[in-house]
Amino acid sequence: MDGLTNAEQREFQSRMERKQMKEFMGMFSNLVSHCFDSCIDDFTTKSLVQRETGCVSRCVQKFMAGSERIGQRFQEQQAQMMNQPPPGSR
Amino acid sequence: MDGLTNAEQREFQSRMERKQMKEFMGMFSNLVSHCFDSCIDDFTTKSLVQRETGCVSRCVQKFMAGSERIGQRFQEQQAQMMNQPPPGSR
Amino acid sequence: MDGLTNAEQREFQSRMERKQMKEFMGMFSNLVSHCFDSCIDDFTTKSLVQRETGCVSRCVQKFMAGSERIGQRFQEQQAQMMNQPPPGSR
Amino acid sequence: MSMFGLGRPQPSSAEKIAAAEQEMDLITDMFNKLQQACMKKCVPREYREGEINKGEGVCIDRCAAKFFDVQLKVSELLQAEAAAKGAGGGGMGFGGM
Amino acid sequence: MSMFGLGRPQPSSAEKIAAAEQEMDLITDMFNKLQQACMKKCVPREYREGEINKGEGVCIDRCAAKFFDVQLKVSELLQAEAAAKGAGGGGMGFGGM
Amino acid sequence: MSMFGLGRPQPSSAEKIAAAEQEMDLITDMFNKLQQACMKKCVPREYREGEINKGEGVCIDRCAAKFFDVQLKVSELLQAEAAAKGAGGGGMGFGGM
Repeated sequence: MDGLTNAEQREFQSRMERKQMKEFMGMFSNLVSHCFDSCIDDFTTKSLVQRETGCVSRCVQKFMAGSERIGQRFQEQQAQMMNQPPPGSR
Repeated sequence: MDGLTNAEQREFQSRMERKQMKEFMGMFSNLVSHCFDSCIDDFTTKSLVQRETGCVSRCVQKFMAGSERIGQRFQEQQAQMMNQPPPGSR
Repeated sequence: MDGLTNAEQREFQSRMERKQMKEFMGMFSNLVSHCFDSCIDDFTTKSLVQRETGCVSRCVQKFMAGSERIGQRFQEQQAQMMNQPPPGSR
Repeated sequence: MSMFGLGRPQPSSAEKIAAAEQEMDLITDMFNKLQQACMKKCVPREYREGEINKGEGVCIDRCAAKFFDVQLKVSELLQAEAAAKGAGGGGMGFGGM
Repeated sequence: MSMFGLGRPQPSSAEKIAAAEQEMDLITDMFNKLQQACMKKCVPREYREGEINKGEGVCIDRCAAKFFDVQLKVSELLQAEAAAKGAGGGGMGFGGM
Repeated sequence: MSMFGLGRPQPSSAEKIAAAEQEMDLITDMFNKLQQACMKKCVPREYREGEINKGEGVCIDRCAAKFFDVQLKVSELLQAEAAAKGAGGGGMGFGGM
């Protein structure tokens, strides 16, 4: 972001931070939804039973592990794309 | 929102109104999608048949009733959370 | 948009362009997701097999054709709505 | 609209722009929902050919017509509900949000 | 928060407004997710009647209670994970984004 | 880009910022779609253990590779379509929006 004044850089920086926070919150609410949907099916009680609590823990753990692995592949691919001609030139 | 000037409060107020309107429109389009998807399956005619119209009415009614009930539970829980220590301190 | 200054019209114009770009990108990522989900089910190889490539092409082609047809119906309906009394007055 | 609307009898430019944007957003959203709904109902996901065949085309036309009817119906029902509740604030179960 | 925070010891009005907006967005998002989840689990899509019957109502109440529990549980797990990773940046697998 | 671009030969700071934001949004969106797609294809929702096992890991790697291929393929097809239509406005079936 060359050619920005200090004030503009500050503004840009703070927008990026808000975006990251929003992204994180979206991830959080999706994770809650997904693990709830996958693990909770018993509505004869109003508190989580042990089986459900365990399932939610494994669900979160697995999501994080999968997310990390996918993130690695994604970054490799982004790096590779930088060194390639754009799609149209093939 | 202490420490805001009158102009800022006005700006804040009008952003909140736009957000609510956006929220309402999102709810509306989701409701249309959901009730359409649940109730309409006959494409031998191009106008709604009676069975479909009835289904859509009940779908909307039930959604509103469910939404109200869930809203009550949600507000109770929000109120309760205000009086609790944050999750990390358990 | 009457009563806007030139600067405001320029700002409005550029926001609309950003919105269209965002819309287009959303369409693109949804199309990728949809055709991937519909066509790719073999994870014994890491490159697309011929059957998958063909399926993706037809998927994109069909989506575009469907989108165009739906767009026509949508525009007809929008035009018709302009010439009608609002829903509440029936 | 504005709670502190003193001395602002008419919408400002910013408000006009915001209203136009919001209308465009709703139209775009509705088009996307329509498309999703009717592709799901009318076009099988096997993709054996790239064209929309005759049966699929007719199905899409009827599907779009019914989607608009549902849109109208839902809008009427929500208006009736709002009127019944006295047209006060909310009433959507979105208590206070 | 701000990387170039020199001479700005306290949040500006714009920052306060942004924070309040973000909190409202999260609450709204969570309400929508809760509603979607519990309507799916508790209310069959046949729509033979327009009311929420007794069984559905009880199911919704319990579903909401369990949803909050899951929310709390996930929040605790993410905090534990962040603490374990040294509370540095990221660690969510969102490498650099 | 701007229709009224008189006297503005280069992008303003606001436009540069907007472009950078939009690129970041696309990247984030694509990562989320990739994750959703490959978790669905490769990781069963039973959650009997918390780790990604060997088979799931290999599946994720191949799934990601194929996802990128599909992304490239779709991008090529849309460019070809746009070129065929004369690179005029739209052509996406988003008539006028």
